[in-house]
Amino acid sequence: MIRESSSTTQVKNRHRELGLSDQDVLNMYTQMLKARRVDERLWLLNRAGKIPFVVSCQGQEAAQVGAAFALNQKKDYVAPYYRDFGFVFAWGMTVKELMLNNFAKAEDPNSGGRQMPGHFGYRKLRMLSHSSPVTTQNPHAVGIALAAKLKGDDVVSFVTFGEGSSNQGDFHEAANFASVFKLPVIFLCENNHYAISVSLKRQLACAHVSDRATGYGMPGKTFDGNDPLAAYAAVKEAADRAHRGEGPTLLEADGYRLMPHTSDDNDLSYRTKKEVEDAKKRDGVLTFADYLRAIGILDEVTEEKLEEQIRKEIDEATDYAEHAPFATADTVFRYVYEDKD
Amino acid sequence: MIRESSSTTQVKNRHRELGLSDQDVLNMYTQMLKARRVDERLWLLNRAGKIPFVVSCQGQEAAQVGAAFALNQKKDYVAPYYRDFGFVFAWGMTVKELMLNNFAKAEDPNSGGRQMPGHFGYRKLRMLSHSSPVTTQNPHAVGIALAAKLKGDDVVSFVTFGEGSSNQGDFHEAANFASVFKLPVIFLCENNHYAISVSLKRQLACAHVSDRATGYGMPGKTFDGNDPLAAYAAVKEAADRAHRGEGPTLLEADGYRLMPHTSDDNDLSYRTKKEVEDAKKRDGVLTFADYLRAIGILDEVTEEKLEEQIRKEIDEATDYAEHAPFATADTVFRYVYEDKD
Amino acid sequence: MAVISYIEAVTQALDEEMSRDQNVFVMGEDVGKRGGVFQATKGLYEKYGENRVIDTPLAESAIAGVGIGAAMYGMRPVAEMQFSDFMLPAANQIISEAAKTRYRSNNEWTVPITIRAPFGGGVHGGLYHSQSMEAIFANVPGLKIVIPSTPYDVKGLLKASIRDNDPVIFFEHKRAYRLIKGEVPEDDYVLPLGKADIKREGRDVTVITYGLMVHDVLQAAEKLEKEGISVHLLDLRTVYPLDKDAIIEAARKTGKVLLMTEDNKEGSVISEVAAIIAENCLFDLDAPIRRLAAPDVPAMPYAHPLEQAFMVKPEQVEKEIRDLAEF
Amino acid sequence: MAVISYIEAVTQALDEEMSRDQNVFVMGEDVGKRGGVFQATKGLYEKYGENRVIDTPLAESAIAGVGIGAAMYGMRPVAEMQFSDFMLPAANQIISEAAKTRYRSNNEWTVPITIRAPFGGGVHGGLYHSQSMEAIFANVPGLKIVIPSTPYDVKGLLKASIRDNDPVIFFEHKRAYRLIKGEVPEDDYVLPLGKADIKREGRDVTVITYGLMVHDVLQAAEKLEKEGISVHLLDLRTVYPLDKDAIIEAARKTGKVLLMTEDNKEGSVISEVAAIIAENCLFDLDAPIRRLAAPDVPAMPYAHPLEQAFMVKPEQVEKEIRDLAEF
Ligand SMILES: Cc1ncc(C[n+]2csc(CCOP(=O)(O)OP(=O)(O)O)c2C)c(N)n1
Ligand SMILES: Cc1ncc(C[n+]2csc(CCOP(=O)(O)OP(=O)(O)O)c2C)c(N)n1
Ligand SMILES: [Mg+2]
Ligand SMILES: [Mg+2]
Repeated sequence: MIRESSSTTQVKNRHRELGLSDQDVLNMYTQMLKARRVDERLWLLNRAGKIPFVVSCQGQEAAQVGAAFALNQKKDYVAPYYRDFGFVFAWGMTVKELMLNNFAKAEDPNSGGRQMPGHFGYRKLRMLSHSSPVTTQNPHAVGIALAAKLKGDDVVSFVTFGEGSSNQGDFHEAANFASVFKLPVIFLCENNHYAISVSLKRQLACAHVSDRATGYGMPGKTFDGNDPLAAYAAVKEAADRAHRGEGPTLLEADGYRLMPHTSDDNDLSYRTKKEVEDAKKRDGVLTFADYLRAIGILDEVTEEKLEEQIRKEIDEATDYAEHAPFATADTVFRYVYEDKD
Repeated sequence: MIRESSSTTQVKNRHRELGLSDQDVLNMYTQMLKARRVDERLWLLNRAGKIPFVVSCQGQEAAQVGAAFALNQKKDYVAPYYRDFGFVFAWGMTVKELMLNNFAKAEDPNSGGRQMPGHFGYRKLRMLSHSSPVTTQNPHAVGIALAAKLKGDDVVSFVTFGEGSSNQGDFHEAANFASVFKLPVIFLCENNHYAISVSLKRQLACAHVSDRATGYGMPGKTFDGNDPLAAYAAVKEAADRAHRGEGPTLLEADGYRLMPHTSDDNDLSYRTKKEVEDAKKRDGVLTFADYLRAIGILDEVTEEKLEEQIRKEIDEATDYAEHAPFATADTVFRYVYEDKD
Repeated sequence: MAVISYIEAVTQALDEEMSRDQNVFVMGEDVGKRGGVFQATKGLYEKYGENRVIDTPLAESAIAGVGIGAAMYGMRPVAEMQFSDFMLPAANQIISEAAKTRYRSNNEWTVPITIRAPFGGGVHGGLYHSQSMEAIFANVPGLKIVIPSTPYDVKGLLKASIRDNDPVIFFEHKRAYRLIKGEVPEDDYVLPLGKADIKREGRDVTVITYGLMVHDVLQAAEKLEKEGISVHLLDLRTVYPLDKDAIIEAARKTGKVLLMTEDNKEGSVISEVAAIIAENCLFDLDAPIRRLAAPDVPAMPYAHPLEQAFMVKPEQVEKEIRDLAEF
Repeated sequence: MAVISYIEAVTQALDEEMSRDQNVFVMGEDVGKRGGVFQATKGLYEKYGENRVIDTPLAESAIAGVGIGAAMYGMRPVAEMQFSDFMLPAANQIISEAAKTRYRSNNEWTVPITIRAPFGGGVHGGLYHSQSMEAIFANVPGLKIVIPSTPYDVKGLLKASIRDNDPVIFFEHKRAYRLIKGEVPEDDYVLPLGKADIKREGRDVTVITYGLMVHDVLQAAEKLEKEGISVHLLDLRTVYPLDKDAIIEAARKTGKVLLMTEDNKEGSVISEVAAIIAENCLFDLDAPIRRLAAPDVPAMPYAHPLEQAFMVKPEQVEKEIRDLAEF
């Protein structure tokens, strides 16, 4: 147990006014840290030749975790995209499951090793199946919301995507559809300022992705992607609107991609080391830890315990996943259509 | 020749301040009236069983003609959509050519009878070839502008489409592309409040199509679609911006479709007669005539002469087109690829 | 049994499935108030209300994509594409998403959507209101493509498509809508997807086709019967995945095969039929396989003489069959 | 003559055409600064600048559609689709627009665009970075679809595609990029579109295929030669419209035909090849036509054993040829 933070702290307590307890924010931090450490491990595994491919979440954990905490984890439907490690952990996927996904083993709940890593999908958790062509998930999330509305279910449908992807026609058509029918959808754009090598300015000519909301007659809001509390507040407000039947919201987490696009990318061919170093100073995992420390929720002991616990979990998960079996060759023919027998 | 309007007129002279002479506005009116009368004739021909299909421009002539007058008819590239009779006449297509198009005869400069009526395209006039799937012309217009920019040609690329069509992904992708590269494109949405049977509110949740401009970082403006001078002013301003290298503009002509969607439609299954009658009171062809009369440019004699002249032109064009030959059956195989012989 | 038109069979199937299962709903452009531009959904808006007969914005990728999402939630959307020619903006949603969701999620998520689309020519529709689009989707595992020829098949196959737990593209021939009438039971029945149907037993020449052309062949067969030529006619009904066994059996039956499609010849569905026969019953053939199809030009033009020049004509059908019989 | 890789041949062709003709420019996702995710456009940004090597927003329909517009203006855009799997959002622009503009405008407007896209599997790309997309477009008159197998063909065919006055889809096998090397003249040459190429003369069995599989067959042929089986190999090179004459001639040559594709079997490009043979040279065949292709499941999964299970293996190639030879 951790003690409730004292009111004498120098730093303003920002989470209490959001209705979050100290334990809540520590849990948030735990998920963020877990995502970060898993990601770091994946790069090591890749360099060691143990997994062929990494797609990275680093720099986006804060927004992801803050968003997940603001939703109803028992009822809402979610369509996270390939960088959403923080989100899927906070949503209930285990480290072991994510490792199985990265090792592409049969037990991977996302696709049994059929899809590339990060292509999430977990029926039990009401997490839609994600594919590679970007932005196709947006209309799906709208369809979930439409169906829920038709059935009278009080469900929020949450979807994420990158800022480059917000240029796809499917973004536009989905947003418009959701708004015309006032559907309970939250569109969260994780703006990490790059779509592979192409920087924000070459992707969009507006100042913020959230500026696009006007064109759909829905509210749009940009928040600091390094601040999980800002994410929490924004998503909570959007969810409240959705529950009240007021329709969709377009949110934008203003963040940065700290690592190359994937393990196949060389990011220094299109951005400078300095730019990345500068962004690291704003890294949400660090700044949120600072906040928790300043407010007295995180101390060295807790931190060490946390790191230790996460390390152990990752070790075990990696070990398990590495030795778990692949799906057998004969299964390649299964599930094209419903198995009627 | 007509006399320049006297300064003693009751009504404010709105065209002079736009740099338009009395002759200019009379020319505008002539094109509008011509489009209207041709359209009316087409419905008669359809009812008489002489042509199988009509797509109608009625209610949209004012915006179309005003726009055409604001562009450089010697240099600019245009991609008008299927209702743009007013535009194509003002741009140089003859009534005879439009009749050949409606009778689908070999001499039709748009497609030699290959496409349905209203699928414009006229190389000589730098008018792009239009197809049936809506909104595909938008990226083409952007491509024209990109090419012109690459070649250093001072050309404006102008494209029109309906408000329903502004929900297609291609609208979004084209607008974004044009703005990122600051290309000289004018997007004119002819908002006639219906996409076949589906009314504006079921198509978009924002107040104006032009609200979408914000999301592309370009200016957006809605003008009265019944007022050719408003159209002229808006398109002129957009063209000036384009020439100055400031990029694209999204314009919206707020109008109304006075006739059914096409001759295959029954519009009273989704809107009331009263709604249509009310809209007719704002009909640009009538209100612009009122303006011209009030300001002393149009009198009964001129009007009669005009009508007579147009009627004659239509009669001759109809007669010619009706008796012109179809393309011969063997030509169906031609022009799939370049004829190399 | 009532005699109804092809399009009435569509409406009846939709109506019955909607009243049978609350999860079935209809969505598309102008399907509501207007009852569809062809009137295929006529009366459903009045009967089931705007929540189950949904007029959507003009955006096909959204229609497909939102339908897919709703299907993942457990609904059974029937999405109308106003003309099959206008499905292409939705190609990515149909091919990358609907078709692959079951497979990629290892059987966890499914997409029981039906996508209806009027196709085919001879209606003065010009290049973009006349096309056959089935070949574009007939190489996509995960999809089923159904093309009925008769009102009876329309009803039974559309109901089966809606109940199927995988995505089905259901192409309706727009010229058949009012032209083709037939007996249709008023009660509930389904026909199996994936099964071809022998529309006529015969001894001399096997014709394999689908859609409206089934009727062209039936007419030709009547005429040829009098000349002593007996035509065996297999209606594919599901053009993807094909009913291989039925094709092989039909080809073997007479040893002379004519394949027909309204689509452009090269790369059409009947190319695969030809390949199946060439692989499996080459030595049962007494004549080379013949294909009768539209020319490889984009689509039928609008002008009447050009439209006619594009389309396969009854005389051609007869001639091909006669030639084969005499081979 | 220099020996270069398949991808170097792509870059060289682009470079030469860009320096030859000011109207040629490159556009696509990450083609500029990054030189393309596969490095196919490496060095071009530095050499020709950002106006002729254009990094576009992430929007394939715009890439195709804007390219089409630029082509109508008189440019010769070379648009890259980052992976062929991601062309589908552009399907409408490619099929409804690029392919039909010349026809619908009665020869007035033309679209000399080249759309390049890496395709094919065996690269651990999973379902959506491994697909063969040619069949989807191989029923669309107005398009040409080119798939080269060697660096020599890459250069000659890509240059010809860029100069062609109609839209060409140019599929590059991504596993061939670095795997396949070959002699390529440094000077300017073009190879004809629409012409298949005999990659190996033989007497016993004809194999018809394209893309990377050409190399699988060449290897098998070497091996089989020692067993006394002589393989005749036709590389289609243009898979739409097909080179009918060459196909017929190759089939007649040995009377035993194996058709191969990496694509799902049903509805693939080789189905049409089979149909052409079945129509034109049935009585020249000494064995049924055989097809060796991927199974009809969506695409190859990511996990290594599943990817392997999906792909056609060298042993299968040998076995099929051997079986045919012994037939
Ligand atoms: C339709 C489509 N086109 C191209 C790609 C290749 N691709 C994968 S991720 C990516 C960039 C995505 O950028 P963004 O949307 O900003 O998301 P981020 O990766 O930055 O989180 C691209 C171009 C794809 N997956 N899908
Ligand atoms: C992609 C596509 N989907 C559907 C259609 C059928 N259709 C033709 S016009 C039209 C309505 C267009 O509405 P809007 O854009 O508002 O233009 P308007 O006809 O009102 O001028 C529809 C649905 C089409 N032509 N293209
Ligand atoms: Mg990004
Ligand atoms: Mg409209």
